[in-house]
Amino acid sequence: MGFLSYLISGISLGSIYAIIALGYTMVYGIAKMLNFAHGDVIMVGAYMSFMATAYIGWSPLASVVLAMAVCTLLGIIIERLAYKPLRNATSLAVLITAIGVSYFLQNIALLIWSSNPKSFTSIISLDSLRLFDGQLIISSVTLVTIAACIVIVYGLTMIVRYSKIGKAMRAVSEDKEAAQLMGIDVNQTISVTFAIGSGLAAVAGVLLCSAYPLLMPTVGAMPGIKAFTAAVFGGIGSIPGAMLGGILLGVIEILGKAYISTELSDAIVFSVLIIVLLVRPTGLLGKKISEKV
Amino acid sequence: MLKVDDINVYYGSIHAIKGVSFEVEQGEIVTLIGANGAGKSTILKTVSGLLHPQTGSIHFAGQNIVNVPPHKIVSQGLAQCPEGRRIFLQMTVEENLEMGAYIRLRHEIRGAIADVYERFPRLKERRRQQAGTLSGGEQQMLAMGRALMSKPTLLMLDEPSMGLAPILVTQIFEIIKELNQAGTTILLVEQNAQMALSVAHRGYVLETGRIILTAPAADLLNNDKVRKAYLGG
Amino acid sequence: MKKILKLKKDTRKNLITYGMIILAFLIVRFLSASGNISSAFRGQLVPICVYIVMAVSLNLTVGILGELSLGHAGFMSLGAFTGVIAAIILQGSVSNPLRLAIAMVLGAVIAGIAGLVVGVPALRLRGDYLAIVTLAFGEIIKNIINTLYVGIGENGFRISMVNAESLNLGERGTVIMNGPMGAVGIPKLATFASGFILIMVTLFIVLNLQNSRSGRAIMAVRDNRIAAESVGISVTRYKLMAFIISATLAGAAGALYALNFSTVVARKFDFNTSILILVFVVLGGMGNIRGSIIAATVLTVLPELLRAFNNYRMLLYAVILILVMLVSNNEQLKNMTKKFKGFFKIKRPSDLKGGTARE
Amino acid sequence: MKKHRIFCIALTLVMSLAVLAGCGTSTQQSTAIKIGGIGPLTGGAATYGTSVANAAKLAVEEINALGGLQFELNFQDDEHDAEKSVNAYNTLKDWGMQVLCGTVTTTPGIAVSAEAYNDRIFTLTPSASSPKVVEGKDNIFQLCFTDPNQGIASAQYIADAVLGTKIAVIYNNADAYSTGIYEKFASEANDKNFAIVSVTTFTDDTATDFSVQLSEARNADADLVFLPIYYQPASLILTQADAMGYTPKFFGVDGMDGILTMENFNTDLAEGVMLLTPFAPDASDEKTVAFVQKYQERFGEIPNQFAADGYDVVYAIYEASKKAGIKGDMSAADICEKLIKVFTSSDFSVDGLTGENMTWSTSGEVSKAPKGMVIENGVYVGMQ
Amino acid sequence: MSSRLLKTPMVPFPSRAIIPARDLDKPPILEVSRLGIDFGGLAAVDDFSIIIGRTEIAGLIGPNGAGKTTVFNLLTKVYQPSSGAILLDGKDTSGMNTVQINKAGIARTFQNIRLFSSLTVEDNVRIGLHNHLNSNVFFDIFRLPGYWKSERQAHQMTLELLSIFGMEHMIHYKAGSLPYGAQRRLEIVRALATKPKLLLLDEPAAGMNPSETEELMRNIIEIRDALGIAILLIEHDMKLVMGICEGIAVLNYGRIIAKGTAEEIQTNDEVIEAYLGEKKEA
Repeated sequence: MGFLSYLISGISLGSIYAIIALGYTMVYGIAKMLNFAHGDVIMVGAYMSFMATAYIGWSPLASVVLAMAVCTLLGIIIERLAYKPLRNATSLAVLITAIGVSYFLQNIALLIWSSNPKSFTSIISLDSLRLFDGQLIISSVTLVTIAACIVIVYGLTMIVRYSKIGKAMRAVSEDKEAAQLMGIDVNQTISVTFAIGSGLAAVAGVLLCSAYPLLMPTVGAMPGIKAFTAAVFGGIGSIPGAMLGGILLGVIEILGKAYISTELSDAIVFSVLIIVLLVRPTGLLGKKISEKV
Repeated sequence: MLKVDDINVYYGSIHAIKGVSFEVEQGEIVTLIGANGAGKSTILKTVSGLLHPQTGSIHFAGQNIVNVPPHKIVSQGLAQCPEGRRIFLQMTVEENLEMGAYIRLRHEIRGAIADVYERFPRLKERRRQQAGTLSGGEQQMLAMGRALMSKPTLLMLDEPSMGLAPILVTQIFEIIKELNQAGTTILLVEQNAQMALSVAHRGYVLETGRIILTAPAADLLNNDKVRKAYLGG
Repeated sequence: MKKILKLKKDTRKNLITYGMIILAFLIVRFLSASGNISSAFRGQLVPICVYIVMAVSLNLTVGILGELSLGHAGFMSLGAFTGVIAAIILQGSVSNPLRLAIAMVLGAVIAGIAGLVVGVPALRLRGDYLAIVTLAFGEIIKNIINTLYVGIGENGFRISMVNAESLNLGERGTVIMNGPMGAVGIPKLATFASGFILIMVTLFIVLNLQNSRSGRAIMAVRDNRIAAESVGISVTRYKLMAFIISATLAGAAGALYALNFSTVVARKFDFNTSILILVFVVLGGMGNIRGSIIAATVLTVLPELLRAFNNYRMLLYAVILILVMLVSNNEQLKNMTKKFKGFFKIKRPSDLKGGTARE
Repeated sequence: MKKHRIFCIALTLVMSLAVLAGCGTSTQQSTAIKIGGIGPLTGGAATYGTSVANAAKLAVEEINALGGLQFELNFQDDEHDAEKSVNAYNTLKDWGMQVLCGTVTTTPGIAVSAEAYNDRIFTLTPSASSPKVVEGKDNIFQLCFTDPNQGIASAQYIADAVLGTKIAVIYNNADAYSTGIYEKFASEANDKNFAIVSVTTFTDDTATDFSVQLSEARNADADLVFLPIYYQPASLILTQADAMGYTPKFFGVDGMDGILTMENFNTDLAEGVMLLTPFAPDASDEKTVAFVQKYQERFGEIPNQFAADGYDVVYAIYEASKKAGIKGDMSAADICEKLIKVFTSSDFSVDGLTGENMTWSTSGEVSKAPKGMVIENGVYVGMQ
Repeated sequence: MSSRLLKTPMVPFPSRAIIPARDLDKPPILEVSRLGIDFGGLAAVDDFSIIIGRTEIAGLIGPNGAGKTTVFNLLTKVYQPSSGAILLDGKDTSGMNTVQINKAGIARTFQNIRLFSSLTVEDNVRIGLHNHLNSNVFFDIFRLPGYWKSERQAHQMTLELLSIFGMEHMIHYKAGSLPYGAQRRLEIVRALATKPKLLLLDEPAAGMNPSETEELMRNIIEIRDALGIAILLIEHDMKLVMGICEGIAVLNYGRIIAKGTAEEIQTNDEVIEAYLGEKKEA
């Protein structure tokens, strides 16, 4: 039973990583940039939801909508102001700018919400699921998180595969210039991608803080890095890859803690990552890069 | 129909296009010929809005399109089939065509696709295939078909013969002629000057960013200087 | 004299770089001797030297070899703790400068070996995948050092992963590394002069390497891997060479860093420090050694100068970072500042030549 | 090339500014005693530094309002990093600091105290609790308990009150404070009437999911979980234990203080949690009530233990300065010797928020009684 | 040679008749037999056999996508062949990688130019000389005499090589900033710097105007004559191919459909059908 409950904890944590990783992966796929500020958008989303429920007294669902709206807008603004002017710059220049944006968001959050941690009230207030005579308890947050992850991955896959904007995203991700010649507004498409990624970040933030109810300006930093790792693990640019990578990372983290060592859990996670990348150099579901000679 | 007036284009500090002017009339095939690096592709990219001229104006159907973003220029009826085909290799043939009609309404797309399939039956056979698996000639057909999807009044073709075997080159130029006869105005950029001049009505000769010569295509074919420099005669 | 003027452009550029460092050293020395220097600046001299070496060595990997590394601080960490262990073990047996030198050399060697161990598998990967492996390496190092207890006592040199007591050092033993508490009681051996020497050695190695057969091979691998192979250059060998030299220098810098503070913890050398150094490299210009030196100096001093702004300090730092990136990388903004820059700029034909290399 | 030039100009500017910053200081002598403060105001540990800085500011304002001895406070950020902390220290030295209140956290504290020892600047740290901070440095004093002392006291308390027989420990193995308490607690436990049945750890990077640690504790049948950690991860542990239906006793140390005042925290979760803390914001003594009220008015938050420490540090320096007859125009070294003498004299004691009759040994450690508290109905109640 | 035989290449080694007479008494530089590779089940090159003489200039032509560049990649081991054997100067090359192949004597250029574009012309050539310079990383870093000697040597050789195309004056230019034609020529110089026995040129005339192409043809013959090496080239410009190639192989769908001299190829029905599209005069 212990194993099962660890596995479920792992999947739950992994689902959150997966939702964050989706944001990384989508933005990477289209703009070929690592948006290191993504983790901090999560933090903003969580604060928004917190403010709406704790200060204004909104319903949890409404607070999620608000968080998504704010983060979507934030994503678009960040993209327009900080990344768009660097469309033709090297990817490293954009990476450094993203790190600047990350510092900026963290420090502005520090000024607005102070460094004092806040306890986040879970937006999910359903009862836990008790199985096997209460030996296995699965909290409602876990269930909702896993469900949300599945729904989001399914939805995104459908959007990218069949919708007009999704096809435009794929076209832009393959060849920006050719896409423009088709009449696709590349800037708008990238903005939409950022908007979707940031909206997802808000969901991830709310779920993260519902499961682990501690809210600080730095709350997004570590999950951000882990999710970035997960995205690469699964094969960056691939939507199912992000989901797989995220969930595996969560599961390895929890099982590593449970069966090997709590002290070395990070070392275990990152070692597995290195080994996997050595065997599959482009991640689990990453496309093989074939260089044309 | 298209009137380019004294444009200057820079790549960073390099003066790539130096005061180029030319015109394309309704129903014509006009070709720009010149050696590699003469600035042919740069001109097309400037017309379609991918590059911006420092000075000069470009009028299409009476409207100045300098500084209009490329995706808006497409919706005015100006399509470009870029150099190197640039099809979306990871999308299917049909999806590629749909992208070509991105600015059209949903119900218009079906008809447009049918038209393209009619012209290029090979594409219909391979509609579900990933574009990356097509052969070079098929990819060029797809690229042209995709450009036609937006129902352009002016079609710009950038090196359609590039990298194709002679037999396919002939086929492609046949299609260009057909398209023109069906009413599409064509601006053609080619290195294969012989072929280009054999289908075009008029031609401009470019050298290092300048137009040095303009005449009806037949005259250019017989021009000694042109023959020597570009036709290997 | 004539000969110097006729030197090749690269050589002239390198001499300017050396000259700049020597001049800066002399000026600071002079000001310091005449008491015209603030404590805040004096206290930063060694860290500045360390960050310069870190930036120059990372530039070897990122700029000259062209591989993104997000774990450079991991090598610094290994060098730091190795250096501390060496310095404490040698306490009393050799003179301080020698002790510092040995600590730095040992730190460099261990970091270099780690560079080899990480490099052999990692360098098979490309781009972002290599980056994530280096990031992972840095995190693993941090995690392991946090659980490491090292000491020297009556049973000699002992290592444990349980706790300090299990080292069984006896009454007069010294715990050198105490798990998450890191190393404490480090002798402060680092001096500005030693930092200066380390920079000069680093420059000597990196600049000489850059303008040589081996260095050209490394740059060839960066510019075009397939072409490099086609002319008979072993990609793995030169990638590894650059990576190991880079790690080695970072190790020496780490030892110098650790021996400047009385305590050092593994947490210091985390992802954020790696990123910080990467920022120096990118801002200074990829492959541009002098740029790295200047960027490392400016960005190390900048947060301290912003202290006057109190709570807005780090916010301003972030804004400055973003703005600098935008201004230096955006075509339009560049053009806007062109006139201003033209004021200082002497046109050189070489700039024009380089102009067409446009991606 | 172009980038170069900008940088060259910037470098010159920076250099001259940095150098100029050195001139002009130390010429001006005001009569107020310059107290420097160092702690994290940004980054992950910002909450501790901010609390100390706020409370110290409050204390200085109060003291200055009394007339008499005047203080001037300059609090600098160190981002919980030794290097930045030494930078902050040097900046304060340039400013003319005469007494140091700091640093707030341990690792920077060790680095800075070594500097302050060399420079002979009297230092009283509010909360850097490792014995390494004061060890071998006669002019460095602590206002908080040392970590080993907390470990010993916790073991003693649990044993004496027979709070549990099977103890599980969850601690932060990337944190000096947490590890320090745990190690002493573990070695103390050997000859006590309880057994440590499960020891698990986490780091700041993995401080999200505690299901494994809690499951192990439960599987080992632990009836008490000892948490020598700060209240932020503790709040997560309490929440997750509740979700899994695991209800042992929880025993914390002074880092646990703050859990009740954490914004929006469901205090039901902390019901029955025991902790050793020198300070409780809802204590009813006059001093605490006044302090909490003022602090809340001024900063909009309920002060935690760190704030109380910061407040006490300033008052301790104030009391000692009065006693030693210190004036603002004395040199830092003179002040240092005088304050050492007062602090280590047998007749000097301070009544503060964090303890009555605080006295200091020559080693720099404070002597005060820890208060055992238990949370009942959302408030601290003395544990007896 | 009958066309029937060409269509069904049953013979592992083609007739030696296409090797120029002057090379007949020497062992051939390259013998390739039944070389093949498939990408995901699709045979990109199949049953490819060819012999090239010591000082021969040979051509490989065929429609786009026929697998010409793939043959180059197989010869230089960018791809490992899934079948067949390559003998270079009589030595089996199986198990060699790209680097070893180059050291063994094959150098190449690329269809899409692959220069070290951020480096100078001189550096590009010096990198080509890499394996012929006697220095190592210690000499380099500590500037020991070995370094100075090898640098002097490199400079001298670089100038000599660049003089083939009269490019000495461009020595300090950035390779990426050169005009297109000069880039192609620099790539050839760089390949020559590795002192190959066999030089592979992938579309050397692409992007050149007719007069440039004519000059290139002269240069290629000069190189062959001066260095006594063999050259195998891929080219679409029939004038160049027919003009200088002594033996020509035509590839279609990964298979050789014809081999022979220029005249033989131009009159081969299958070639005309697959490739030329119409009968052309030389």
